[in-house]
Amino acid sequence: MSPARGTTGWGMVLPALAFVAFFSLYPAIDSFLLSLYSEFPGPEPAFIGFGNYAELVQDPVAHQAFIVTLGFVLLSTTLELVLGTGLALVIHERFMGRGVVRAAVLIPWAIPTVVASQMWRFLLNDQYGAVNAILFGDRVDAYVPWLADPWMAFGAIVLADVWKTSSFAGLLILAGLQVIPDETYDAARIDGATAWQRFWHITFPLLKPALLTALLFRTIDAFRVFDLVFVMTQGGPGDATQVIQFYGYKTLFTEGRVGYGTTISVTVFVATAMLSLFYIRTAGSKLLQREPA
Amino acid sequence: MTNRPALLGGMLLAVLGSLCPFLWFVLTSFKSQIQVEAIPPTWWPDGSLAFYTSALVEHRLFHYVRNSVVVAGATTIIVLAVATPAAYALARLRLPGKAWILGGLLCVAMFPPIVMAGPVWQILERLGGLNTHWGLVLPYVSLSLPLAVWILTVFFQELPFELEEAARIDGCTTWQTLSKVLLPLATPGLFTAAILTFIYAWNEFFFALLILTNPDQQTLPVGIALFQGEFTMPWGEIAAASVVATLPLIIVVLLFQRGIINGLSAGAVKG
Amino acid sequence: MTGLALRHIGKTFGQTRVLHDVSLEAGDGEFVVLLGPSGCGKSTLLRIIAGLERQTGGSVSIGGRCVDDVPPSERDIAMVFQHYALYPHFTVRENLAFGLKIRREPTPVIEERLAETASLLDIDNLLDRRPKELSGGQRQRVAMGRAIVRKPALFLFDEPLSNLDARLRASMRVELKKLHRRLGTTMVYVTHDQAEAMTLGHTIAIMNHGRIQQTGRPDRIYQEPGNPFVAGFIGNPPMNLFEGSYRLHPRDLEFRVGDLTVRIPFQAHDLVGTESGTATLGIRPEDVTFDPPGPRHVAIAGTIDLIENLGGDAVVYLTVKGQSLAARTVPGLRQHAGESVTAHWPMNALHLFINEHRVPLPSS
Amino acid sequence: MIPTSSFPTQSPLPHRSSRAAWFFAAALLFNVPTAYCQDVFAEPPVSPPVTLHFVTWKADHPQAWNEAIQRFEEAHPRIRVKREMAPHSSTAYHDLLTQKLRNRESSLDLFLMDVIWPAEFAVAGWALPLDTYFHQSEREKFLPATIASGLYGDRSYGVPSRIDSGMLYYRKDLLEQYGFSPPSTWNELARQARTILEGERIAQPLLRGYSGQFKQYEGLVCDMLEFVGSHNGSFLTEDGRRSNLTAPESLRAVRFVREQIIQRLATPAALTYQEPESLAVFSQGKAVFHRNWPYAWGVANNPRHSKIAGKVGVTTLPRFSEGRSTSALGGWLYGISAYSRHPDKAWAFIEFMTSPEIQKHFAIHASLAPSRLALYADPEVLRANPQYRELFPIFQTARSRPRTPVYPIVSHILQRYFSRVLAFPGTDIREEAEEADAKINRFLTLTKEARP
Repeated sequence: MSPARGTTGWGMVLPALAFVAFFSLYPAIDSFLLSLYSEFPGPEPAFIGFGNYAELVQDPVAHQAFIVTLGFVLLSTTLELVLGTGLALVIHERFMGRGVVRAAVLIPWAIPTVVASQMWRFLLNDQYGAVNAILFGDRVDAYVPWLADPWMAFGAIVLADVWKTSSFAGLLILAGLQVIPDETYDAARIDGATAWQRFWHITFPLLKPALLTALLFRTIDAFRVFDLVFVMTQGGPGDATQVIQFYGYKTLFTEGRVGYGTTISVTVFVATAMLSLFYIRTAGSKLLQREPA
Repeated sequence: MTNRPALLGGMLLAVLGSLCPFLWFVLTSFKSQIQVEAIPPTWWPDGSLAFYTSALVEHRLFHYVRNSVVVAGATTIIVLAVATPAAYALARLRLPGKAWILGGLLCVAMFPPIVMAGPVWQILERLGGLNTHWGLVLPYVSLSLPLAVWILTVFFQELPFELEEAARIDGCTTWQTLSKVLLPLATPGLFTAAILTFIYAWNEFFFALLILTNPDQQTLPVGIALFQGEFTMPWGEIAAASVVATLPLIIVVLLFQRGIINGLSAGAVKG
Repeated sequence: MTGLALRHIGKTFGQTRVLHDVSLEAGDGEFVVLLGPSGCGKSTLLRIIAGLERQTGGSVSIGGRCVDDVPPSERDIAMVFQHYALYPHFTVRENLAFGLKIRREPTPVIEERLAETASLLDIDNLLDRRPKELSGGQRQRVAMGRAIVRKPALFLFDEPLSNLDARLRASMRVELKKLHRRLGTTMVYVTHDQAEAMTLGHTIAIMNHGRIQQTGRPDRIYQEPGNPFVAGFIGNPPMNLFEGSYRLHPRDLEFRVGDLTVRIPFQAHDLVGTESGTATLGIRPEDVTFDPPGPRHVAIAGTIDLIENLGGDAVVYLTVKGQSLAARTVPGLRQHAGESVTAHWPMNALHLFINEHRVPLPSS
Repeated sequence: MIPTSSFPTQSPLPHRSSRAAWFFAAALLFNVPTAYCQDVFAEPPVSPPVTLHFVTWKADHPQAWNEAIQRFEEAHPRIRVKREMAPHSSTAYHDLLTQKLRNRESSLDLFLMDVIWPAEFAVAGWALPLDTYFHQSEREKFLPATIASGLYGDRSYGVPSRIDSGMLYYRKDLLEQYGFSPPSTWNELARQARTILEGERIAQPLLRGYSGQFKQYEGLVCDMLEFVGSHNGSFLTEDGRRSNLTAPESLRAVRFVREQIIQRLATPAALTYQEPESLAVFSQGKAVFHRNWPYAWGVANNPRHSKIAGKVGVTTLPRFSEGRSTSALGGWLYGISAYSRHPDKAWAFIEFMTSPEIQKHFAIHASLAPSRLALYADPEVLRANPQYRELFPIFQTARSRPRTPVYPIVSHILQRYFSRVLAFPGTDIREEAEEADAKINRFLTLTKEARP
């Protein structure tokens, strides 16, 4: 390629890199440095190296939060990917009123998380919540205080997240579906493949890059889940829904323990990066490797 | 094309699953205060519009909607303008270390926004960006760029190379190739990225709460969150506000999804 | 003069060498066909000419001007792609005009060229359609039109007919030939189809494994293939090739493969080699007959395995002394599959290759 | 005078000057209009009328607030007040306000401050000591508990805007029907509730004995303080240096809540309740007893919100037989930012807003219980809020949550402890209390070391 084209290439990438450098990378590095300073704000923050990380390793609250988060990430991303694929397959079809269906499917995601979380809190209320009304009708004595039980409260935040963001995964997967040529399906139909076989042997492999993208970005987001817990449960009952990022928030913002709070967030980052790397390794890093033919 | 009953079933399930919880909110918004917290819940509302009056007049809902449209719109436009060339270069041009750039973007996207809020707040304070819309747009752009770049990169990679080569022989510069030949073909990708970005900016709460404390600038999520009183939970007003605030989004989605369909048919590039 | 000259072109992709020292010339107005099996490097060579790839060695001149550092758009070329690469979001008219608009040609010029090209290719009535509303043949025409409308000094075709059905391909071939005669522009045409190569090219360059195997007029290549690859690649069905050993005798050469022995009159001094070694002997199926032998004919008895009747002629597959042999003959052979027959060929129709090179045999 | 110790205001590196260069570069890169760049270096011109920036929440009675501020601006024509809106949740409000203070936002002059924050704000150097403005003679005119909540060390950092404290609401009709007078001890409350529930089993199968706030959030600390305190227990020792959760009185109170309140009278659903949900249960007629703040009186007696309007009684919270009634103190104080450039004008605003006239205005038009003693004898106030006669004694029992600069940390540890023992009935209360004790002690020690 001639040098001129190389310059153009850099010119094209540079604005994006500049934005990210100033408003994401620099804050990230700044935070990392902060995590190396004494966890409790004294008169002067003292450099303590990885002292905060050492404390984190021994912090039972953090351990619990981490396990809750991991469970949330695995459960919600799996469900969202499965439902998202289903949604994508549905709205990919051509039928009358597809636009309306598409808009309907996107509604959950278009509702701000803070509002959607309030809505689920409202729906799951033990007395005047719709979920109880639908399940038990007028038998109020059977009504369940969903958010009072530690396990059901955990299930509730997963449910709310899945409801809200499956369509995000669906859109990403839809984009992937659109580049699969129709002939591929026709060929498979001629070969006598059933709908399921067509999906499993043709759609799924060709969809892999899109699925990987969806999985990666959902994982990244799920690891940082915050609004949902903040609004719905405040981490309760008994820290059963306290995800790591909410713990980080409380430490950093409410308690003002800047060093330790940042340490928690940096750890979230490391965990996310590790899980993402694992996904990329397992699912194939085609996207990262592909070069112009 | 595939079997109709399954499609119909899936469609119904998708629509019902997505809408039902929200429909409860719609019903709630037309209830009277005492009905909202009735035990057991009542299904059919009185048809009271009190919550709408309260949300629209007392809480100035439209003003928040307008702010959100401005912020989300500006974010989307800037993200597309910045992400498209970057994605094109990453997908098609030979850049040393492009895998690193893509990986790095992903990596940056992993950093929890909560911990970035402090430094971002300080940057904006220096730039005079606190309590301004552009001050919110800058971090939004940065935070939604990685996803947009990824989506568009995947999309550009799927477009046939021949078209680009034809364009180069026809005398297009790299920018012309992108704008005149590839962009029209990448519309599904562009619209997908646009919807994702717009809704991200529309939904974002945390930065908006920190950066905008002046009620004149506050966006919708903050606005609705502030409906909550010290000891009161105005479900009815929140429900009414959500219903009103979702309408522009439905319009945006209806407009954008048309783009996805159009792009789809144009995407049939091969033989 | 607007010819093309390639000098010592080499190309590597990473560790893989796809082109080795390729040199080729095309005179002004010449139609050069690059012919070879897939993966032989012919398309890469074409893309290097176009400037879409940069060669790793050697140079390209178009019209006497070295264009190594000239971007594709300024090489004064046009290219027709295998999948046509029509811009799907433009109408035919816009597709044709795009290259001119980008070059800021004045509108009247564009209009005029457009009309000219459309009538030349008989696509006037398609101008407002989009590519997906066109048939394969129509897309093909539009793709060519897009090249023609620019009036380039050099046309490049990358297997342009490979996506068409056989009949359409044959008729497009004829049109292309006419078109070339009308335009008189230098053209380089890549294909793996020897019929296209034979009918279209003034010159054919046969490529294999990144090297040009032989360059020449179609009839020369057919009659005097330079090596066993070319011999086997050109001709339908392909030339019968026997790989065996030879021994030199004072007045002739003895070629053996299995039980089959052929003695060929030969002047020993013609051979720059040793007394004996391995060799490849070829005979075209169309040179094998079942008629009574003439003078200087070789006659061998064999068994018929299969007869393919193609209407105008027939291909007979037989086994002679343990070797397979194909013969093309007129239909109406008396014998049937499984029966024995005597095959003949004139001695001067034999092709002998030693060390991968053609060894000229004395003509009759 | 500004105390020297403070929270780290930002990253200790890189230094400010190099940062300025960074931002200048950023400004150039993003083509930010130069006016903004100048802002980085130059002080904005001070225009003659001063604008005070006041961080507050969106009021439940916006009209009353607008009017009060308008009256202030009329009285002080050279001062404008611009309100910045934060969420109404105490925690979310705290986080936003401290973010601004941590970054020394100088445009910020005034804020409302929850009664639990003065210690934190004082040690961090965020709140201006008000001793020079807020004289002893004036302080004596307020409810003592509210004044105490604004103190840290021997300095005052906040002026009480009103008073809030926990109280027991009950169903007057049901108690009368069963011949009970309002309970004075928790055991009595439990007994009465059980009797009423038993009696109403057929007519009102869903009736609960008690409704309070037991979700894992700040309110849980208030509710638990009332149980523990009325059992002669406390969260911290007398001197405030050590955690006191493992004291037998504290443990027994917690056990009572788990076994009697959550598992029997309130049902575990209370683990999801903040004030609105718990009040809804009561005002829908589904609870005999209800613990809440003064505002609940108005709601429970408003037919638009309540099915039991007119059937509501209110009294001091019960005690254990060996303790005395304890009511958690809530409410908001006015404070001045240590970084304010207009402290005198800010004080003028506070003085105005906490004046008898304005407190009276709020009591009448916004049902905010005055922090000034005298207003409880004011006929106009009492006409608008007849319940103040009954509430006034309750306000006297109000008790602060621990006053420590690390209150947010202590509160989180308490919330986790209480929520765990209530939500997981199998946990060992003593073990959990020991764990919480250890953690609280650790931070209390750290504060002492950090103190100048």
